[in-house]
Amino acid sequence: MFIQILFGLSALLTIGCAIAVAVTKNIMHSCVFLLGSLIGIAGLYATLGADFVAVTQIMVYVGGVVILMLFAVMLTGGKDYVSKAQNLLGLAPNMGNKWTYTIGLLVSLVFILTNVKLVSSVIKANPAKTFGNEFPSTVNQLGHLLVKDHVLAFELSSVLLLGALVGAAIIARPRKQ
Amino acid sequence: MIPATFDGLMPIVILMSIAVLLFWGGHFASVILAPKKPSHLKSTPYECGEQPVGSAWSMFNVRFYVVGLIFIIFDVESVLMFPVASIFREMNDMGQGGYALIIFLSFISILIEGIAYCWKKGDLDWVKSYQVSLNDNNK
Amino acid sequence: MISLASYLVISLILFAAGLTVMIARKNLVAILLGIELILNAAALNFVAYSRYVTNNLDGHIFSLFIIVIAAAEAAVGLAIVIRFFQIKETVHVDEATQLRN
Amino acid sequence: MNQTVVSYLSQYEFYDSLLALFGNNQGLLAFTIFLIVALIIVGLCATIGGLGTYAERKISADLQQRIGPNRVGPYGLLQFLADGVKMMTKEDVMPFTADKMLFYLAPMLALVGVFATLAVLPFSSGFAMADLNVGVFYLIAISSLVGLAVFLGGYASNSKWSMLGGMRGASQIISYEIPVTISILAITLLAGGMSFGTIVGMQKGLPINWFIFHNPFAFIAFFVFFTGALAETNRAPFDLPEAESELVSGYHTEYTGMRFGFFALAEYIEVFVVCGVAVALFLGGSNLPVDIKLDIIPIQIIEVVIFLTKTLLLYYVVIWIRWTLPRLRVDQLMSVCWKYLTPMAILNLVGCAIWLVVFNGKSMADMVFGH
Repeated sequence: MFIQILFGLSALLTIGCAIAVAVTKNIMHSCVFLLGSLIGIAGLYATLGADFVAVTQIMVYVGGVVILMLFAVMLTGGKDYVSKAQNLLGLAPNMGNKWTYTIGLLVSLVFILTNVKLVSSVIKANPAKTFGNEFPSTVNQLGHLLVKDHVLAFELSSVLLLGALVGAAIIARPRKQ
Repeated sequence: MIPATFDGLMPIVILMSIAVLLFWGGHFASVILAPKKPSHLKSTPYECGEQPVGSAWSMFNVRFYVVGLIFIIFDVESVLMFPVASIFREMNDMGQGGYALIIFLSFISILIEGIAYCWKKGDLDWVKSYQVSLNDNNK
Repeated sequence: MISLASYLVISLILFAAGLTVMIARKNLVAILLGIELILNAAALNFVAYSRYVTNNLDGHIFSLFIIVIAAAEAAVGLAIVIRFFQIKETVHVDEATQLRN
Repeated sequence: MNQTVVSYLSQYEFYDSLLALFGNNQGLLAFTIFLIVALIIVGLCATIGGLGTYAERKISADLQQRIGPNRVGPYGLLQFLADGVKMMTKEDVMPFTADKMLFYLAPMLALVGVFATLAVLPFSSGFAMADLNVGVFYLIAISSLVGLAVFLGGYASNSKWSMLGGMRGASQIISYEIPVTISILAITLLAGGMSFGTIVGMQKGLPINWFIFHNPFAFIAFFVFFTGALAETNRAPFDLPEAESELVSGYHTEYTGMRFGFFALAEYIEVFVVCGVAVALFLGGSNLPVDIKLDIIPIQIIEVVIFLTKTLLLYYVVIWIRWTLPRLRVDQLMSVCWKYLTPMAILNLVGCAIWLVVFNGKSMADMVFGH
């Protein structure tokens, strides 16, 4: 019962905030809504029994990426870069005329129908498994996977992060006179 | 005896809800109890008695971003190290301590390279190397 | 009981929202927000499938590395945005017309 | 596994009769127990936070040879209640230039972030609300909401002081999170798990078994952790985000009334939480000095008392430091973090890993007394 409530809350938070990100005009508010969406996804991970991934999500996104984005918004002026061109609901002129919108609508209809078909076939292929309340620790298994099966990815990710650090520092560093 | 369940998540949700309810409760109490005599002067941002000039949402120095950047890389690396650290003792007991140590140290050594690079390039200094110039933009 | 489909639908909505943000917004930072949403939709799918279909933890590893790469991507992407702003004094995506300066 | 207070209580007989009372609805009973325990813990922590403000003033008065608050209640003990009532009856002023949504949201985020950490705090071996197997990691992750709240509070006010305080606060909090996280990583390595139950369980017995005395690196790691934790909670000598003499009041300059109160409450509870974590990770947590096999509820209460005593002693040290040391400069702050604490923390981590492999998991005490 509790898990359904948690799922409902997280799903509401995720979807509501994701849509809010898309329709908000203020970039700062968008960042905060993104934060809500990411926390909701962490809740969804928790309902899937992925405790470590859920906490990683909070740690990396809430503690890191969102703050970095807020910093970036401040560094690029901190103003609302709102023009009509950014407003989705205002149906800005540079996004196309009525034909493009019609075609877009049709394409998205096809897209949605395909997806519904896909999802329903997935459901048929995997009739809803019922899980008990078992919640095995994923941490130790993840650790063993990281040092055995996926050890190359583990080591290479540190190289990737080193590359990202060096590259981003070179790009962002203020130039000396 | 209850088996290990998702129940561990329940107190987190409860505590978060308590926090939100407490916030709204306190807010509600202050709406009822507090006087409301708004005036324009009262709601100007505080600037030691001067009239505020312009908005505070202005541009900031890039060094804040560089600090955030170094932080996020280290954050992610520590996230990846956590599961390995928590099985380290177990692997050591199984006699694979040397292997785990090599994996762990090679991961950390790359982390150290990152901090050494930033140190050498002066990204860790707050003042010295950061003389922002606008002329550079036109190059 | 919660079914796999509900997670997939949430993931679909997230992906659609991210795509909308990427297409409709002209602010470079907002486009990066959209990318984050899309990456998260993918990661959610991985974890959902690993729970309901494969029953092992490889999906968790995948989403772990997706999170790692998303963080690295955000760091580099935002650095590029900031540099772009220093040069052009704007973060409007249509101003990015040149590869150099 | 996730041990909770419910699964702890379920080993007693009265749990079954309670369960019958709730019509055999496990979930409802668990919810009720969690709600009651959560309210007790929140009440306790709010009182400790409130008394923290009182203690802060009283101790600073002692250190400066003044008397301090002594009007409300005996020895002025009820000062914090008077402060709370005062805050509630103060007018709520919001700058007209402010970002209204974020202005409301920021104190709430701080409160949510701090309260959520209380869920895993190990008050005793049985009475921790939830002993998640990602315990410490969860605690670090969720407490980063506070840094975000500081930044958003500073941003939303749209006042120059607030903005400067918020930027400084956010960059300080995220910077000092690195040495703290790496120090915790060293302890995770030694304990072989992230859950507080595992970590505290490894430190049973006399103080010589505490992780702070496990090896020389862990000893240094404690000080790295404590310094970083002071900075993360914006305590002096790292209270730059709210430095009165330069930034008026930092990120909460524009906050009045109840919302300011919530920021202050969150801050004081966070100091308590951080002290509690330091106690649990390094100073033996709630363990009794003697090994008692008996597992009854009075023992648990003694454990809670031990935990609270250690934590409050550390809390005293925090206040003592605040009124003893002068404030740092921003550049000093950053160089302390990145040039001293972080390399030291990494060194400690490497040292602990090598120690674990070379001495096969033995602590110094094991080697001296030869277990």
